[in-house]
Amino acid sequence: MQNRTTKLLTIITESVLETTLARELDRLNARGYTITDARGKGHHGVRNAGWEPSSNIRIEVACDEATAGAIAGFLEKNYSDNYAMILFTSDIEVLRLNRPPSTAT
Amino acid sequence: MQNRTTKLLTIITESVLETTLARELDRLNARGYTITDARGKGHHGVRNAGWEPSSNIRIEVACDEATAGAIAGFLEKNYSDNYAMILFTSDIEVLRLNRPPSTAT
Amino acid sequence: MQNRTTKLLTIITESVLETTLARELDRLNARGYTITDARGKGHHGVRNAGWEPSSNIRIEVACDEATAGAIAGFLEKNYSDNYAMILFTSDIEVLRLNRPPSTAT
Amino acid sequence: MIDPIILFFLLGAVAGLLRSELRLPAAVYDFISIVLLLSIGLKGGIELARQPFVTLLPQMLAVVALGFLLSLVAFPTLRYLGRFNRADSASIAAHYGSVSVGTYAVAVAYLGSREIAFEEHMPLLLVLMEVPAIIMGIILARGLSRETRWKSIGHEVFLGKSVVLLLGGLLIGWLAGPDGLSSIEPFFFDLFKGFLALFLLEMGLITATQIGSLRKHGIFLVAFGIVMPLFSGLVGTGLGWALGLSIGGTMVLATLAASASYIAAPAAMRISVPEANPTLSLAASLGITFPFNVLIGIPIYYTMAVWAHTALAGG
Amino acid sequence: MIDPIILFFLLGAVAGLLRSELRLPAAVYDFISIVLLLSIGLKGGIELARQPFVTLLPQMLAVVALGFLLSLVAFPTLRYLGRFNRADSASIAAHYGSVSVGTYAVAVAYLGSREIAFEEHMPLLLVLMEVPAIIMGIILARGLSRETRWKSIGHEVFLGKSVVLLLGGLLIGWLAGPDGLSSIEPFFFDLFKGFLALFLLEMGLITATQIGSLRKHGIFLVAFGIVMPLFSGLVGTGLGWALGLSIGGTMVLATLAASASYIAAPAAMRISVPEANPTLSLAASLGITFPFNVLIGIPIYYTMAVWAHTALAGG
Amino acid sequence: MIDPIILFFLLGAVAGLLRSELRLPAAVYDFISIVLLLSIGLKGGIELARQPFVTLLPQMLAVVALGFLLSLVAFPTLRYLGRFNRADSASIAAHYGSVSVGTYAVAVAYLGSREIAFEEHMPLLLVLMEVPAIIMGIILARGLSRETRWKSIGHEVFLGKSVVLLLGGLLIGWLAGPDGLSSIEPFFFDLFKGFLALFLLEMGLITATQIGSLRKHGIFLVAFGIVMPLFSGLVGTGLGWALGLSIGGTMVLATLAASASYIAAPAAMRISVPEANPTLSLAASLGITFPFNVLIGIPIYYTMAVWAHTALAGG
Ligand SMILES: Nc1ncnc2c1ncn2[C@@H]1O[C@H](COP(=O)(O)O)[C@@H](O)[C@H]1O
Ligand SMILES: Nc1ncnc2c1ncn2[C@@H]1O[C@H](COP(=O)(O)O)[C@@H](O)[C@H]1O
Ligand SMILES: Nc1ncnc2c1ncn2[C@@H]1O[C@H](COP(=O)(O)O)[C@@H](O)[C@H]1O
Ligand code: NA
Ligand code: NA
Ligand code: NA
Repeated sequence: MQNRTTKLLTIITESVLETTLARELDRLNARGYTITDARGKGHHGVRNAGWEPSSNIRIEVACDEATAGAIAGFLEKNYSDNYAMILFTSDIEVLRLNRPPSTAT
Repeated sequence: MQNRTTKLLTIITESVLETTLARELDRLNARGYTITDARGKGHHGVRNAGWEPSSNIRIEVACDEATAGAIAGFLEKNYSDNYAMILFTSDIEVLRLNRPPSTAT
Repeated sequence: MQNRTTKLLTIITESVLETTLARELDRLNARGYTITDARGKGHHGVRNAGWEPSSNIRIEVACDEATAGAIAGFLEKNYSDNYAMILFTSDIEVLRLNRPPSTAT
Repeated sequence: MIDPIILFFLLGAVAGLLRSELRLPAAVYDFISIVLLLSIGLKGGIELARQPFVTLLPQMLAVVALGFLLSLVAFPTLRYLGRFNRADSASIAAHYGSVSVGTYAVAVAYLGSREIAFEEHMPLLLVLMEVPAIIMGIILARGLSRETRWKSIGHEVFLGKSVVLLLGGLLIGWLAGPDGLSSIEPFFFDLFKGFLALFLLEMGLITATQIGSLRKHGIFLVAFGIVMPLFSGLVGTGLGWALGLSIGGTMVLATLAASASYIAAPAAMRISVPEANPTLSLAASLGITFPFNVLIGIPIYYTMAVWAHTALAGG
Repeated sequence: MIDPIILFFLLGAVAGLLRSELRLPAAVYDFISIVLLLSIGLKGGIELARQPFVTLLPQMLAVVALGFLLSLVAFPTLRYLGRFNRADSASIAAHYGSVSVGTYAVAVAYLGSREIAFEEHMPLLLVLMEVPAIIMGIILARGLSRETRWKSIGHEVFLGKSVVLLLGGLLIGWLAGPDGLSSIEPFFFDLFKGFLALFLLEMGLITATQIGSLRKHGIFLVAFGIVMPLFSGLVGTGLGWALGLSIGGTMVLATLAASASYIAAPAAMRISVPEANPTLSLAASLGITFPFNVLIGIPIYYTMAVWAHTALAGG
Repeated sequence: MIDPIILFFLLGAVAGLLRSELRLPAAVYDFISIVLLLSIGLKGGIELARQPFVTLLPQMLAVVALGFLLSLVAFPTLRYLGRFNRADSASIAAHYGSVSVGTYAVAVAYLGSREIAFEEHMPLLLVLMEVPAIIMGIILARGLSRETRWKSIGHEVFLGKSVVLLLGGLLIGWLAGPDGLSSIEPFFFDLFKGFLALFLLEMGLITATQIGSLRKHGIFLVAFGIVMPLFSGLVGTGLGWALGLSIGGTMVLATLAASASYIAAPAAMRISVPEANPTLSLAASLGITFPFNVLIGIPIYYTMAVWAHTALAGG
C-alpha cells in the first residue's frame, strides 16, 4: 500500500448544473468525482432543497494540484459569477489501491 | 484567483437540531453552511435514518479559525451533552472567487 | 475544550456493501462512522444512483492513524479488487467534547 | 380474526428482527405519514361540518383535561416507582399523555371491519389530545420558570408536522364538506387502508430496532409500557361513557388515552427537554406500547367499552 | 364556493409563512409532479385519438404564436417600465410566455366541479405553449448570435422533464386510446385530484419561501405579476373565441396564456441565460402570479370567456 | 395491439437514450417496487387460501428443479461458448435461472387484457424460482468448499428485499383470504397497473444506461440474451404442459423461465461472488433480455403455450 498526497477539490453549487459540470469535469481530466445532494446558505440566500431550483449538490474531486487548479480556474471564469457556488481544496492522501489512484481504464 | 487558508468545521448531529442550529450559525456569524442528510454510528448507538428521530445531518461551515472556535465552543457548551454529536475541523483553502469568500451581501 | 489531531478516513464505494462494511468497521475498532448517499464516476464508470446496483455510499471514519491504516489495509486486501471504491485520508482536529472523542460507552 | 393490516406490522417486525435488507426510504415514510395525517383530519372535518360546534365543546374540554391528567399520573409513577430522573420521567409522561395517530388508525380499522359505528368527529379529539401532555411534560421537567422559552416551545409544539396536517385536514374538511371532497376521496379515503398497511410495515421495522434498547433498560419500562395503557384505557373508557359516547366512540377514546405518541412528542421533547434520553421514551412507546395496543390492547378496549355500556347502563 | 384543492394551497402557504416544520421531501415532490404530468398528457392523448389531427393544426399554430407573442410583449415592459437589465427581462418574459402545469390543472378542476365542458385536447396546446417563449427568451437575452450553442439549448428545452412527460403521455394516450388505458385509469385519472391536492400543498410551502424575495425586489414585480396575467388572459380569451373554442376551452386557453412557468422555464433559463437572477422570475411567477391565478384569476378568466361568448357572439 | 404499459417502457428507454433530464428518484423506485412485490405476493396468497396446499407440491418441486436446471444449462454455455471466466459465467447463469418480477407482471397484464385465465397461485412459483439459481450460481463460482460462508449467504439470499416482500405478501394473503384483503384492494390491486406503468418507465431509463456496456462486451452477450430466454421459455412451456397447467399458466411459467433476474440476483451475486463483473450480467439481463421478453418474448411464449396445448394434446 503506497500512498500519495494529493488534493480534494470540493464544489458546492446549484443542482441544475449537475449534468453540465459532469461533462466539464470529464473534459478537464478529472478521473472521477463524487456527488451528494445538499442544501445550505450562502451569499445567494437559503437554498433549502424543497425543489430543484433551490437544491444544491456537493461535488468532490480527488486529483493532483494542477488539475484542481485548472478546474477551479475554469469554474471561476465560467460559472461563479452567475451561480451560487463555493469552492475549496484540502490535502488528502489517496491510498494507492492495486491500481493507480487516478488513472482511467 | 487568490486563495485563503481557512477552516472547515464539520458537525455531525441529530436531524432534529437542523432548524435550531441554522439559527445559531447565523447568530454566530457563519456566513454560510452546507447540510447533507446522513446516518451513522457513535456513542449514542446506530442512527440508521429510517425515520426522523434516528436521522443525522452533516453540517459544514467554511470560516476563519476564530469563528470555528466560537461555534464549536458554543455547541459544546449547549448541545454536546444532550445530543448525538461529533465536531471536527480541517484546513482548507477557499478559492477566492470574484467576491470575498465569506462576506455576507 | 481540548483538541486532538487525528485522521478522517473517507471511503466511497458501492451501496451494496453498506451492511457488510458497517460490520467490518465495528470489528476493526472504529468507534463511529457516518454514511451519506452518493453517486459519481470513476474507473468503474458512471454510477448514477438511479437504482441500488448503481448507487454509492460515502463513509467517513474519524479515528487515529493506526486504525485508519488498519481499515484501509483491510479494505484494500478484501474489497478494492472487486468493488468500485476509492479511499483517502485527511488530517482533522476532533474537538474534545465532554467525553473522549472516540471511546465507546 | 386478526386484521390483515396487523399482519403488515408483524411482517415488518419479523423482517426487522431477522435483519432483512428490507427498508423503506425515509421519503416514503414521510409521504405515507403525510397522507395518513391529512386523511384522518379530512375525515374528521367532514363530520364537523355536520354538527353544531358548540355541542362538542364539553368533549373537547374533557379530552384536553384527560391529556394533562394522564401525564400527571405517569410522571410520579416513573419518578418514584421507576426511579427515572426528572427529565426522563417528564418526557416519558408526555409521550403517554399524548396520542399515537397510527394506533388511532388501527382502532378505526378494527371498528370499520366489524361495522361498528363511532362518532366521526374523533379526529378533532385526536388533535386536541396531542398537545396538552407535551406542554405538561415540559412544565414537569422545567418547572414554570421565567427562563423557559415558551414562545419557541409553543412554535415547536403547535407547528409540528402532525398538528399542522391534522388541523389543516380538519379545517379543509370542515370548509369543503362531504360534497366538496368527493373529488379527492379516491386518494385520501379509498386508499387509506393501503397506505396504513405500508405505514404499519415500516412501524414494524422501526419497532424491531427498539428491542435492543429495551434489553438495556430493563423490565420496569416493559411493565410500564403495558400497565400504563391499560390504566389509561380504563380512564378513557370511563370518560367516554360519561360523555355519552357510543360504544365505538368510547373504544376510540380509550385507545387514544392508551396510545403513546411517537411523532409529535419525540420531536417536541428532543428540542424542549434535551436532557431526557430519547431512547427510553421511544423504546417504551414504540417497542412495547404500540405493538401491545395494536395486537392486544384494542380488542381489550373494545371489551371495556362494551362492558361500560352494559354494566353502567344497567347499574 | 372555493375549491377544496385550493384550500391545500392555502394550508401550505400558511404553514410556510408560520415557519412550520411541515416539509415534503424532494423525492415526493418529484413523484407527484411526474404523475401529474403523465396524467395530463395521457388525458390529452386519448382525445387526440378521437379526432383528425389536421383539424387541430390551426389551434396548434395559433398557440405557438401566442407563446412567442406574450414573451415579446412582456420583454419591453420589464426592460423599460421595470428597468430590469436585459437578461432578467428576457428571463421573466420567458416565464410568462410559457405555461404552468399546476395552474392548468386547477383550471381544469374548476371546470370539472362545475361540470363545464372544454376541448379535451388542451394538453396538446399546453405542451406546445411550453417551449416557444423559452426560445424567445434566450434570443432576447443573447441575440441570434452564432456563438449561442443552440444544440445544447435545444436539448435542454425539448428534453426537460415536463416536455418529455407531457409529450410522452400524449403519445401513449394517442397510441393506446381510451380502451387501452382503462387498466391504468384508477392510478392516473381517479387519483388525479388527490395528487393535485398534495402538489398544491407543496406549492403553498414553496410560495411562502418566495415572499422574502418579493419584499426585496419591490412593487413593480408585484404589479407585473398581477397585470401581466390579466392582460395575457384577455389575449387568450380573444384567441380562444377566434379559434371557435367552447366557453370552457376559451377559459382554459386564457388560463394557459395567463399562467407563468415554474418548472420548464426556470431550468432552461438557469442553464441558457445564467446571468439572469432566478430569484426575480420565481418570486414573480410563484410568489405572485401562481397564487393570483389560482385564487382570483381563474374565476376572472371564466367570466371573460363567458363574456366573450355572449358579447361577441351577440355583437 | 401493443399493451399501453409497454409504451411506458419505450418512453423511458427513448428518454434515456436521448439523455433527457427525466429521472425517477431512487426513493420513488423503491416505493413502487415495494408496492409491486407486495401486490403480487398478496394476489398469490389469496389463491393459496383457496386450495389444498398439498396439490401444489408437485409444481413447487418442479419449478425449484427448473431454477437449478436452467442455471446449469447456462453456465457451460457461457463458460465454453462465451469464453467468460468462471465467476462471470456463474453469475450470469444465476441471473438467468432466477426470475424477473417485472417481466412476470407484464405477462400477467398481457393475459389480463386478453381475458385469458391462468392459475392464480403463480406468485408462489415465482418466489420459489427466485432462489435456487442464485444458490447454484454461488456453488458454480465457489465450489462446495468448506470456506464458503453459507450462513451469511443464506441470509443474503433469503432475506433480500424481494423474497421478503413476495413471501410476506403470500403469507398475509393466505392468512387474510380474499375477504380480509378487500379493504386494501384499492391500493394494492386497483392501482397495480398504474404502479407497473411507472415501474416500466423507470426500467426503460435504466435499460438505456446499459446499452453502453453492451457495445463494449460484444455480440455473444446479445445473442445469449435472446437465445437463452427462448430456450428457457421452451423448457418452461414443456414443463407447464407436463404439470397440467392451463394455457395461461403454461405461458406464465414459460415467461418465468425465460426471464432474467435484476433485483434479487444482482444483490446476492455482488456480495457472494464479488469477483464477477456486475456490468456483464446487468447488461444482458436488463439491456437485452428484459426488453426482448417484454416486447417480443411474451407473445412468443403465448404462442408456444397454445401450440403445446393443441399439438401435444392432439398427439
Ligand atoms: N461559508 C460556507 N460554508 C459552507 N458552505 C457554504 C458557505 N458558503 C456557501 N456555502 C454553500 O454554497 C452554496 C452556494 O453559496 P453562495 O454562492 O455563497 O450562495 C450555499 O447554498 C451553501 O450550501
Ligand atoms: N468516529 C466517528 N467517525 C465518523 N462519524 C462519527 C464518529 N463518531 C460519531 N460519528 C457520527 O456522529 C453521530 C453522533 O455521534 P455520537 O454522539 O458519538 O453518537 C453518529 O451517529 C455518527 O454519524
Ligand atoms: N478521483 C475521484 N474523485 C472523487 N471521487 C472519486 C474519484 N474516483 C472515484 N471516485 C468515487 O468512487 C467511486 C468508485 O470509484 P471507482 O472504483 O474508481 O469506479 C466512484 O463512483 C466515485 O463516486
Ligand atoms: Na395517551
Ligand atoms: Na403564459
Ligand atoms: Na429465468
